[in-house]
Amino acid sequence: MQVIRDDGSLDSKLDPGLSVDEVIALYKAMVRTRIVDDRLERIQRQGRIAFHVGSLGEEAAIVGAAAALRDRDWIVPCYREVGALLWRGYPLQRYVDHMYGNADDPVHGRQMPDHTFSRPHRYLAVSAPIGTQIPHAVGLAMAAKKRDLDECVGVFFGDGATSSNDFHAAMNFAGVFQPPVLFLCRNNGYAISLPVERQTATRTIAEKAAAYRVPAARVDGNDALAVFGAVREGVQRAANGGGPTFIELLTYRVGGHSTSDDPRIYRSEEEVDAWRDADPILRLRKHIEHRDVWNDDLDSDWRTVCDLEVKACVRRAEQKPAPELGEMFTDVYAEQPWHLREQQARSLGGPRAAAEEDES
Amino acid sequence: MQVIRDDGSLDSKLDPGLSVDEVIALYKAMVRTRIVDDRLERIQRQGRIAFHVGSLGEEAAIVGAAAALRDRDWIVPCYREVGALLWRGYPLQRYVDHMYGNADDPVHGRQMPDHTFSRPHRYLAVSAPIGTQIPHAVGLAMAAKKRDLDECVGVFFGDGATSSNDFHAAMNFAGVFQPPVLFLCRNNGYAISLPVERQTATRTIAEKAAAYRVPAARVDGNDALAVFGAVREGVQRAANGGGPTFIELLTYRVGGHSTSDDPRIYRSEEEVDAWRDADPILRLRKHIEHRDVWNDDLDSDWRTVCDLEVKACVRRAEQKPAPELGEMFTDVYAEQPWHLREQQARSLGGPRAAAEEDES
Amino acid sequence: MTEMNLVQAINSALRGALREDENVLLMGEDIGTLGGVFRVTQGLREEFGPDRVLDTPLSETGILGTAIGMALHGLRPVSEIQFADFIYPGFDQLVSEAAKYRYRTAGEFHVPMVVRTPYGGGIRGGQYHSQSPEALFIHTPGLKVVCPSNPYDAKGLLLEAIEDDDPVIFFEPKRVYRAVKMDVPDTTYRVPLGEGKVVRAGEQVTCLAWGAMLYEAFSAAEEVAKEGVDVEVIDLRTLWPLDIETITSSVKKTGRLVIVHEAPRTCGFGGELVALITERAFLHLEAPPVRVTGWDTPFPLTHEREYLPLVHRIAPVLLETARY
Amino acid sequence: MTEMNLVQAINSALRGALREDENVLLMGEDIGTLGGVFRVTQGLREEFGPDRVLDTPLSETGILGTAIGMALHGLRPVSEIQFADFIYPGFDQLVSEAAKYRYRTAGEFHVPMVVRTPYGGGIRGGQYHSQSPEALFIHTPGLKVVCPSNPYDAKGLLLEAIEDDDPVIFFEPKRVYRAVKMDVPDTTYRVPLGEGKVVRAGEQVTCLAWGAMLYEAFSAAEEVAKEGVDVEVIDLRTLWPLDIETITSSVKKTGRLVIVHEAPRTCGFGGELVALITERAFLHLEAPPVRVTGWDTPFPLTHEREYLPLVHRIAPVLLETARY
Ligand SMILES: Cc1ncc(C[n+]2csc(CCOP(=O)(O)OP(=O)(O)O)c2C)c(N)n1
Ligand SMILES: Cc1ncc(C[n+]2csc(CCOP(=O)(O)OP(=O)(O)O)c2C)c(N)n1
Ligand SMILES: [Mg+2]
Ligand SMILES: [Mg+2]
Repeated sequence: MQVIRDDGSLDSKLDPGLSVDEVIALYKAMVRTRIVDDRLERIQRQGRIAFHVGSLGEEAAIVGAAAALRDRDWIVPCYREVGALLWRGYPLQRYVDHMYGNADDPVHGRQMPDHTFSRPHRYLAVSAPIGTQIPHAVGLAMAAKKRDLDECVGVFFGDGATSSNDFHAAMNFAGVFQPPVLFLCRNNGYAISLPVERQTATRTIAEKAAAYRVPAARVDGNDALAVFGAVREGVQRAANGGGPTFIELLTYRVGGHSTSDDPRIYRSEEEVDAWRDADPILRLRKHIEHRDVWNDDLDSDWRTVCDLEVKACVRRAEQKPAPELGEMFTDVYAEQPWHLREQQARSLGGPRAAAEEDES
Repeated sequence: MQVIRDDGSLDSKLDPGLSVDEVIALYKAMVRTRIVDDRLERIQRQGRIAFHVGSLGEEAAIVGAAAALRDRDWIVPCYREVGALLWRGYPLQRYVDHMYGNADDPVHGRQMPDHTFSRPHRYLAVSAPIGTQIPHAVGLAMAAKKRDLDECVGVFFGDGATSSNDFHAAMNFAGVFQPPVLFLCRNNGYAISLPVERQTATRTIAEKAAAYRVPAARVDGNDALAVFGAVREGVQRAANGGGPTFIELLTYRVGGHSTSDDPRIYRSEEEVDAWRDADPILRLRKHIEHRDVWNDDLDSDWRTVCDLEVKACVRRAEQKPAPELGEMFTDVYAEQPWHLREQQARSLGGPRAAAEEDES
Repeated sequence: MTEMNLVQAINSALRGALREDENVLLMGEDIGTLGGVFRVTQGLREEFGPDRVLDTPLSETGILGTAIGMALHGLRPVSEIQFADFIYPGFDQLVSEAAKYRYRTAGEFHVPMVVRTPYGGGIRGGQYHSQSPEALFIHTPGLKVVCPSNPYDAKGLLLEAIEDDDPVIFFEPKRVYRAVKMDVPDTTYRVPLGEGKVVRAGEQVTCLAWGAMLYEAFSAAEEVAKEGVDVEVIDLRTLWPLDIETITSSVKKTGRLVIVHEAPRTCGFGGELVALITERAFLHLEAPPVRVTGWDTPFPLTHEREYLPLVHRIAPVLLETARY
Repeated sequence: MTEMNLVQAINSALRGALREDENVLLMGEDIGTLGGVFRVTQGLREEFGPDRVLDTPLSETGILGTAIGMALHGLRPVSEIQFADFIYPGFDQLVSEAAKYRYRTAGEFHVPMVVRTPYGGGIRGGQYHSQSPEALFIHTPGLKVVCPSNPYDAKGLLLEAIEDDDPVIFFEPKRVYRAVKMDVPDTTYRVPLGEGKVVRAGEQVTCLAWGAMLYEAFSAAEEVAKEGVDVEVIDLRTLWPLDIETITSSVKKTGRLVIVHEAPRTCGFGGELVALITERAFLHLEAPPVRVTGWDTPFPLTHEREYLPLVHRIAPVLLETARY
């Protein structure tokens, strides 16, 4: 399914009917996500942060889907969806502080970079194990249903995650209990080095949903409006008590899996180049230019704004100290039990403090 | 798919072409399985064995499938398929000894009843966790393929097992690696108390196979010849390098889940009665009577033979002593390490031996 | 007060929690229509309906994974895993997700869930219906682990666990399910987590046990009392976080420690208890702390009474330790 | 002899096994075309083809479950789990199936498989790329657990593990992967399982460590040597079944024991080691055996060097113990 035609016009049958302002907001958010991504990748390469996992080429799938969810809906992320969190107004400074694991990192430096979360933004917590978040989304949606709330849940995951235990369990529970959940599968062609053709034998990912009797759609994930339309439809189904929807967002991971990866080992430049041409940001830009509400000046202005913003955040993040050592020992439980009190005391006091200095 | 018509004649298009001797052998094996089952259930109710899990009503699905596999093919059981093991010539005495966990139990009383296995019969080991055997079957078949052997693997599991992690992983690996494996799903309507309609939202189990691009068939599991035909076709596909096949065997668990279960709590007598009428043994008997190669006398003779055989086995099993205590400590590893040697010594010697007497 | 066995007391706790807090809900395999394979949830689906007592598909990953999602939304799901032996398919959700959610969100999210599961041997359940995997969960920071031995404690601890804001693994000694009866209040009283209980005061040896083995430890203590050895028996009740005070002061008094558990010996909780106490009361120890445990084999069937650390294995060790 | 780091030594072991035994095959995520995320299997798919070096779908259940099936057929699969933290989705297959298959068939079937997995902290991997879950496997009867500290041992132990007829979990200290180089024979030599190694002889304190922490223990021993404290450092190499002889006799000599491990303290292998030695050498102990370990929290990122039991935490404990 594709909505934006090559010339930037829309397929009127599929046009989700966004206003100019809405489309521009979507475009701007995608660009901002890309610029943040670029910057983080660059500073990672300079060794200033430990790691980054980006969304280059997948911005339409991520931001487009987030835009189609309502504020009261929950987002359950995989790890590439910070664009969705920023879309919801999460402060960029907070994100960059997290990337540095500094004293203002909301998770006190306990997690690897790109492990975001935010209750106010109804955005659950990234964790590294693949697939584990999918049943959480189903449970969250079951809870919303039980409490008779008009909320639904959108859960992101990759093509690789469809092989996980959790995908299977979550899809089956969704089929059986019919909660208001949207399965948003970013099929970006790879799970690290494994191409999706060797991840599973099916021709599409979407057809897996039938095994759980969950209705499915398959859309061009590089077409922000197609993504928006499909997700909005799923939200409506969910809100009307129609239960779960599965959406395959066909896209491509243009960058490496993460900054630790070297994709040249397992795929050709030509393959990547073809997808560069299908860039989701270029595509949406064509549309807003076609609508005559965007031009080069506006574009470079916006890019400058984003660039300055992220650079300022980085600058500030770098000046902040590390989190307190004591924060290593809290939040294991609601109240700190005796053994962690003891361990914290042991860690902070004694001959270690001195020895530590020489160490690093 | 059904092969035996109500009058006992065959649908000639689907007739798998078994000789009279072959059909009679199949029938006799099903009857023998039923009689063994009955007897074990009875002695369990008398408290003479701890537990039994039977196959009442599922004999066609089990023995029919086993008959369609070749001797060199592997059977990977769930826990209701002792009929398949007996079909392969496993000594009944050995099975009954196992049911008693006595000194001649091949597993030395280490496992619950009905946890059989036999390498000579190419029959893997029953284990209780649901679904775990399914990837074993895929791995076994991958090994056969790698070694270029003309072997395939038939793995049994229930409708409930399709919800397990292992089912999903195994099916996906089978789709990707295309080993010669047959997934034999006994859809007997229940997973303990949960009806299959609440196990999953799909209308059939067979349609799940499409999610892994594994070809599937759905047959009347109470029609031994339909089962035979479908499984034989799967064997041929596998032997010809055509990879995996999924077969849903539609049947019904007429008895309780096991001797520990009381099915009256969760289903009606009427429901069960309807399925009693669809008895797979009656159905096959109608066919051989239709062929004029069977009659009441032959039938009651055979039943008497089976009954005497199992009673004799039970009698002998009851006379055998318990396994040696020392057998608790072997076979944890190929060689017994120091800590198990010590534990065995401690368990056998000392003041315990005496105290033990008072205890029981 | 009503005389209840363990099954009834747990049922009573669940009923009380369901009545008092609409956020509580139960889920698991066969817990609804059937009332659970041990009938622990009998009658609850009838009283509270299928939206609060969910019969789930056969997937521990699904049960525990969706329970986490519900808990993140503010419900208080109580999941049943049919046998502790079948918790492993959902193990990842417990150790990677439930246990770490609070820490990895600095408390912004937390997972108030309880996982009830019958554990242990003695019912002729063989390898897969007899295991005692508590050590795996005690080793996982972020989880609490509870194991009552009797109906009164079970009800009070379960109610407390459901109210607790952290994930609690609640092990139920299935061997005791119908074997012990006692008067249990009809109210929704609480027994706090983290408090052990001295069930027999004594001066010469401290014996730690929990769940089904508590009775064996107790009987062994009574038995050796006849030979003049005075054993203090402590029921841990909460395995983690442990009631370190009660235990340490007991051992400081007796100077001798025997630990009893069903799980395999190696890397079981007994080893941890020995280490903890040796660290804290080394100079008080007059004999080596010892463990009477399940053997390092899979759980067997025919010889299960030889596998389990029953009275006949405990009593001689108490004697030896007292006379060391 | 070739100078190799740990990655190269393991690669060399795998290559040797693949060459010498056609039953050996490798499987795992990203191990083929990519050569593994740590490049441990680099070049092997090219040399041995995709039928012997399998890139699998993203499923630890699938990897371990099918590996068991292959092993039951007589192959010797060596699976890679990309990080030890991701072994939990396949945990059930290891503890319920691989570990128990021999026992539950009285030896008629067995599962000769190896599971290689990088473990431990120190590479800024945070909660999910730093864990050390060895205790869970040591607690499971039927599994063997190996953890080499250096290239020579790694190659020899891995070759032995592949030949072993029981399932072996082979933990690779990823912090050491490229940090240590040494001469390694080009032959397929073996280092037997179950044998620890005294890497520094000493008279006053016995210090047990393995994997990456061995270096920390060793350095701490050197450090306290300057203050006149003479520490014997033992590299366990095989964690289970343990080399009980070497350890016990060392402690009988020194009377003092310090154990170092990265895993969380509670119910870690350290507790078991304390218990084992206290049982066997109680009257020789002149100080309480102590543990220097990871804390009982999820593995953190920023403060990982505070979480790990590095030299600066070990040395003071060695001193205290020596002077107790
Ligand atoms: C259970 C588990 N196994 C392995 C990994 C290592 N790993 C991290 S990301 C990844 C690939 C994920 O691919 P996909 O789901 O397609 O998401 P994408 O990265 O393409 O967005 C793997 C194998 C993991 N994180 N968790
Ligand atoms: C992992 C796991 N969870 C739960 C159980 C308990 N249990 C035993 S049999 C069973 C139902 C299995 O149903 P199905 O797969 O349909 O097989 P059937 O008994 O109908 O042949 C359950 C839930 C188990 N054995 N393993
Ligand atoms: Mg992907
Ligand atoms: Mg069934």
